[in-house]
Amino acid sequence: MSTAIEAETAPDAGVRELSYAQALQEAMAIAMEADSRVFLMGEDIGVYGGAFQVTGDLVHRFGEDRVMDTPISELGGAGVAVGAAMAGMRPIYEFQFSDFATLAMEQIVNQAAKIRYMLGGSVSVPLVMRFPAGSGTGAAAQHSQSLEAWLAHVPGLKVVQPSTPHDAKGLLLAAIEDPDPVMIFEHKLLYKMKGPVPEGHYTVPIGKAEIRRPGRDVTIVANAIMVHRALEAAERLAARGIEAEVIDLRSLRPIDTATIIDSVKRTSRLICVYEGVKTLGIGAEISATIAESDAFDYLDCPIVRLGGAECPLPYNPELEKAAVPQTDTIFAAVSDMLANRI
Amino acid sequence: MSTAIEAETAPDAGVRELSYAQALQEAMAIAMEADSRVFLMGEDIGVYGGAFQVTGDLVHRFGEDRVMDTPISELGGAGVAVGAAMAGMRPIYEFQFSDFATLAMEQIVNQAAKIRYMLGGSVSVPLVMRFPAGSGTGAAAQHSQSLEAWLAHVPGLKVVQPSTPHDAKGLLLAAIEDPDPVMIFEHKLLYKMKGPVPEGHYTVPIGKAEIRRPGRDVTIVANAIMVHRALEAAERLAARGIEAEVIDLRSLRPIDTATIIDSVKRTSRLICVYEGVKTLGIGAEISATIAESDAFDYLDCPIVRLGGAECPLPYNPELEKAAVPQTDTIFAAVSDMLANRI
Amino acid sequence: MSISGSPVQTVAPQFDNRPRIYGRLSKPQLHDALRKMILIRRFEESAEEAYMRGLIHGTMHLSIGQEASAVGSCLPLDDRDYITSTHRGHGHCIAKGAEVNRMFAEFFGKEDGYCKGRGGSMHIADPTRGNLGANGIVGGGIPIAVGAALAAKKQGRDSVVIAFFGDGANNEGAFHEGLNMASIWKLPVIFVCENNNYGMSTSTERSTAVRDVATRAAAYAMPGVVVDGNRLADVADASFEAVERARRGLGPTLIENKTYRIRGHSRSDRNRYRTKEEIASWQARDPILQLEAELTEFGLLTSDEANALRASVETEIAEAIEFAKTSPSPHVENLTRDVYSN
Amino acid sequence: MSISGSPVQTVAPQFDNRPRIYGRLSKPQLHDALRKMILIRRFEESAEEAYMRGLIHGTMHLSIGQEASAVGSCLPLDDRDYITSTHRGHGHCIAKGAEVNRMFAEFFGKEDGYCKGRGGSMHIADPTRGNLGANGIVGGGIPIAVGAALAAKKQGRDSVVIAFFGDGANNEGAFHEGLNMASIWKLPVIFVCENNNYGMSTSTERSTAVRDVATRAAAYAMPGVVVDGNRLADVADASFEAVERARRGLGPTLIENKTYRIRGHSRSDRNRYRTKEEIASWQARDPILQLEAELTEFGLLTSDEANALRASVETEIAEAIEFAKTSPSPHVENLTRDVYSN
Ligand SMILES: Cc1ncc(C[n+]2csc(CCOP(=O)(O)OP(=O)(O)O)c2C)c(N)n1
Ligand SMILES: Cc1ncc(C[n+]2csc(CCOP(=O)(O)OP(=O)(O)O)c2C)c(N)n1
Ligand SMILES: [Mg+2]
Ligand SMILES: [Mg+2]
Repeated sequence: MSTAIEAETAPDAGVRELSYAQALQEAMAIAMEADSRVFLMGEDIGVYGGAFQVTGDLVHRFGEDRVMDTPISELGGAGVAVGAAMAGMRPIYEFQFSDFATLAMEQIVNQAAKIRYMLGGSVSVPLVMRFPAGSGTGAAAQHSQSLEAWLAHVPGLKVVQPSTPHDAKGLLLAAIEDPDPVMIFEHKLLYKMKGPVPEGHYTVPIGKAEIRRPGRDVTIVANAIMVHRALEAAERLAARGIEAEVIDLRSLRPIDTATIIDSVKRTSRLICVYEGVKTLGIGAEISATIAESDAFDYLDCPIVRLGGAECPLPYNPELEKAAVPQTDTIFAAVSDMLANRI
Repeated sequence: MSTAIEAETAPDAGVRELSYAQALQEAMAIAMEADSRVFLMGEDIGVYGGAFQVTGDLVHRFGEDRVMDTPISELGGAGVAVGAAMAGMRPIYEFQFSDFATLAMEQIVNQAAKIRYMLGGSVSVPLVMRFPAGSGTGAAAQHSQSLEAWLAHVPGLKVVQPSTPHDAKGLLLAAIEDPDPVMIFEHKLLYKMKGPVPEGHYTVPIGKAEIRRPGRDVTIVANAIMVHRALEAAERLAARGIEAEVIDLRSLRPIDTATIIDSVKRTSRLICVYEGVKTLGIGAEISATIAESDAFDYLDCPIVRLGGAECPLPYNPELEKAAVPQTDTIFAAVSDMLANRI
Repeated sequence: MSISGSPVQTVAPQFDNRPRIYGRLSKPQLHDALRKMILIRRFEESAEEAYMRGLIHGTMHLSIGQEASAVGSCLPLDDRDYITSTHRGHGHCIAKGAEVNRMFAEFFGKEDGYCKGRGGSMHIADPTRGNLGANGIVGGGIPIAVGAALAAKKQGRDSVVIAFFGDGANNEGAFHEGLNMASIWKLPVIFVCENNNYGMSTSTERSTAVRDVATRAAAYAMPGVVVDGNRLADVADASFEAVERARRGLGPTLIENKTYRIRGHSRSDRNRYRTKEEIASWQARDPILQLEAELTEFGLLTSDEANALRASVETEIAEAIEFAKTSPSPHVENLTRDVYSN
Repeated sequence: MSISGSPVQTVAPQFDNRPRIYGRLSKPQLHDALRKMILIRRFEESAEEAYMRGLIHGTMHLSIGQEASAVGSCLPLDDRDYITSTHRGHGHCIAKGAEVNRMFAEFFGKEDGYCKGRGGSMHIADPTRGNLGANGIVGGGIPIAVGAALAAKKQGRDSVVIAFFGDGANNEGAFHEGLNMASIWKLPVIFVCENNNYGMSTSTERSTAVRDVATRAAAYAMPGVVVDGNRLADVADASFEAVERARRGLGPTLIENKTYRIRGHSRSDRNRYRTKEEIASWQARDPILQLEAELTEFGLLTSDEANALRASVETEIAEAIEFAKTSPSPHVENLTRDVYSN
């Protein structure tokens, strides 16, 4: 893997490397081997292997009954997953792009998220939905969104967003084993990123953030690909004598507020870096969480948010880059923040 | 009208009173009289008059061609509105409950919000969508949501949320005249609330908050029905010597940050009160906006958010009440905040 | 004629003019069906009364006049089978075996309710009897039913699923997507459209391009059947045939029960979209009175038996209301219980 | 035989075996149609080349093999008429009169592009010619087309709208909802399903319950027509008939053009779901070669004329690429321009 995370997360030096997509695939294979209730649904996840080759060859290993190509019917497909989960299965539903989840919000939000509560706890909806998200592929406004904040707003759902192959596998396995609906946001630009992934079964707990880099001067809370950019920026900041602590959010619902609060109490500065639209993106919640916590009294300066631009994602590659935080912008924002440090 | 707003907004003592629903209806009637491009679409908005009687008798006045009952097809209906807007009309689309917008997010977010940008500005989508929202009617989890934060997260949309009959009319007229898609969230419990409404045409500017009650001790930013609860709490707080400034947000996209920042600089304390789920609800954005602004340095204490509970809306009336901020909870939260005031 | 009480022995076939179903059902089964229809009627009338007396809040949708459709459709089902229901679901619920005491408790918002008071009329479910729930979203249950059928098939069980929905729901995308998937995967689902000629105020004629919803079966290569939905024998006959087809692995069927709702859509309906004469003409075809007359004509019911049935229903209702009244209310501290399993 | 250049005068009807359409179109019109098909082909081949050479980023969906469907369908249209298109929309765009220089400029992400470089291949539109845009959402354009038709009808214009979509899109709820509304409101829409037998990797057989998508017209009480989509004459004939029907106020038609995409779904397709033989068998039915042969056979095209057409296309393409290369790139400062009108 090309970033500083490697050193932190490698559980063992001799561990093999997998891509993020392969790690997800391995998680599904392990779960399907272990539990006959687990099956996959989605568009072109069979012989095509999925738009991003996450399911890859699984159809050859598990057959078409367990790796089911669906018609292009996102609302119905999501609803079928809900019904199957209620009747004892453990479906994993892949949206081809997270943008198409806009067609299925009814089933995700009105049904999957609410059924357990609305029915007084008499039934659960143990399903997983996978959302390839994010910009950077030149696919323009309808194929590049980061809508994770929408789902993190919805009680009844759990929402995770791994940034490394290791966590992709561990969080997906945790999601599959969770008795409630778990949404997993996968960043398209991470699919090919490689990193150490232990063999066999393990889980990464839902609801736990991870400090990817310790630092005393400022806390950077980032999610998905922004974790890597934040780490790159942190390396460059270190050369200037600024030690940034980088927290990988990992879970957006529930949020690991304890880890963030603790960090900010130590660093006294907070910057939230996220790709979703700035207004009401995940950084708004992180900022508000700190501003209402007892870490507030430790803050030395305003909480800065670097989020996505207030526009649809443009096609032109230069504009597309400018629309979301990059390593340079993170570096500059942190430098600015610390410029007046006493 | 039963609250303290009356005194502030009545533009003229002799002005007649209308209910919030009537005010909305009058706005539509004025726009339809003035502009043959304006027409209404929605489920049961014709002879039934709309689930909340907002369109009322308009079908008798303007005919079925301009007050169109649609089939129960929210995705298609929203898309028809988008297409009609692109081809020169000014549709106003009513969702029967805002919860059903979950079926239409594709057309709202991928199409209406993005078309202008995505097409390089070559066409606009001048439509209005109306969303009866909120809890308090015993309609349970699928008919009580406050999803305005989702849409306020989406560039390309404008989002407004009137709290008085006066603003309902003025904001709806502004929305209809706006060249871009405007979403108007209407709180169901407000529909029957009466208040002064000027005759004839006027608009309330989109993007402007309103100080409903001036105060020096704390800023309460509230939206929709929470404005009224905040005002009631403020009256009771005043009796205890606490002067709360109550800001009615009115527009959620764009947010009038200037008015809020200015207020917080004067009061040094901020509490955000909103009915949507606390996590990533509109209060998260307000809090984060202040925490990153130059008002940060004026803050005397953490920013408090009172939002909806982290659960689907329950049916039982006591639980339902407990799930969203009430006058008592606002009063208590502000009292707590000011308890340690020096 | 001597009729045994055993459910396997059927009525002797000496009446040639009797509908086919009489060759299949024993007298006790027929009495049970009649009793269930009366129970539904009296349940709803009593709920209506309780509502008017302020014992129930929110809204409710009564199926008075549609009892034959609910009971007849569910006759071929047992506890291994599933249903998904609608906002107008009391009949389906009782037909699938629910107890009216827990239903009333739910209406009263009590802990003994099927949803522990969290769901109310629109969300009653009983997963232990295969009732996956009423649904507040028109069409929302259709894909869920398909999912339950998929699960049953994957698990090698011979369960079938009935998806109830209204004529209005047949214009939702979920209908289209759900029926298509059930067909291509040959799933054991019976799609029962209860065509009461209106979706709220909008007549089928104004909402639906075809006169018979069953016509749409052709678009999914499945049988489509139009049934006199007010005649139990016809409803049951069609359902038995479809259920057998489904159990034999031959795939789904679309059944359209033509019926009528005698009450308004919900409590707030002013019946502006239909005439008194129309309502009266359907009242003359009351499904309960029709069934009673038919059973009497065929010598399967004496007036003493009929009176006994009615009396036992009255007792059951009275006891259920008492049970519900004395059931404990939820505690506000438990507001967020059951959002998640753990 | 002497053929006048006037577009009103048609080919003399002395060839009895000629398809009906030859009685309607002049030789110049036929030449123009052929030229457009060649232009589409060469445009896409050139775009493919540019993509491989790294001049274009993102992805693109080529319609090579489907040119007769685009051109033939649009033959009856003029600038008062609308189309909505798909992710595979280059052909529709050119058929509706777009200039390839601005199309290339869009592909290259330039300010002279149809979307000023913001949209790319998937969003090209030209509202001035009635092209309401390609669409990245499968089925997304269908309700928009219905809305444009509704607008035209309301405005008393005799415009018609063609909604292009693929076989895959016919399983989206938007298809169902859109066709139903167009039918009940008798709107001037022609729904053109380009059935190339696959939605990405999923064959129509595996995704769709009926063999012919046109069968589904029965569910909307509109005519459904199956057409040899690789034969311009047949496509045009069906389109003329449907367009006339629509202009006369008789409502919508569903046309299914059976065709085939020769290239992979997008750049990342490995063609695992179909055989080389299948592709070859359709290549043998190339719509351009077929039309050339047919025109030659009927004495309407000499080889000199054909060569001249091809040469002029080459010049147009070469000049367009040059234009696009030298067109200015967007400025990053203009990132959020055109999100809103004001
Ligand atoms: C998706 C959705 N849209 C609209 C509504 C509001 N609504 C509730 S019931 C109803 C009419 C449903 O008609 P139909 O399916 O025929 O059922 P019926 O009420 O006649 O039993 C409507 C519009 C809803 N609950 N869900
Ligand atoms: C709502 C939605 N779902 C899925 C996709 C991904 N996708 C793009 S094109 C495509 C196949 C579409 O098939 P079809 O409608 O037959 O058109 P074709 O590509 O064959 O021209 C898919 C699945 C999408 N863009 N939008
Ligand atoms: Mg109905
Ligand atoms: Mg196709």
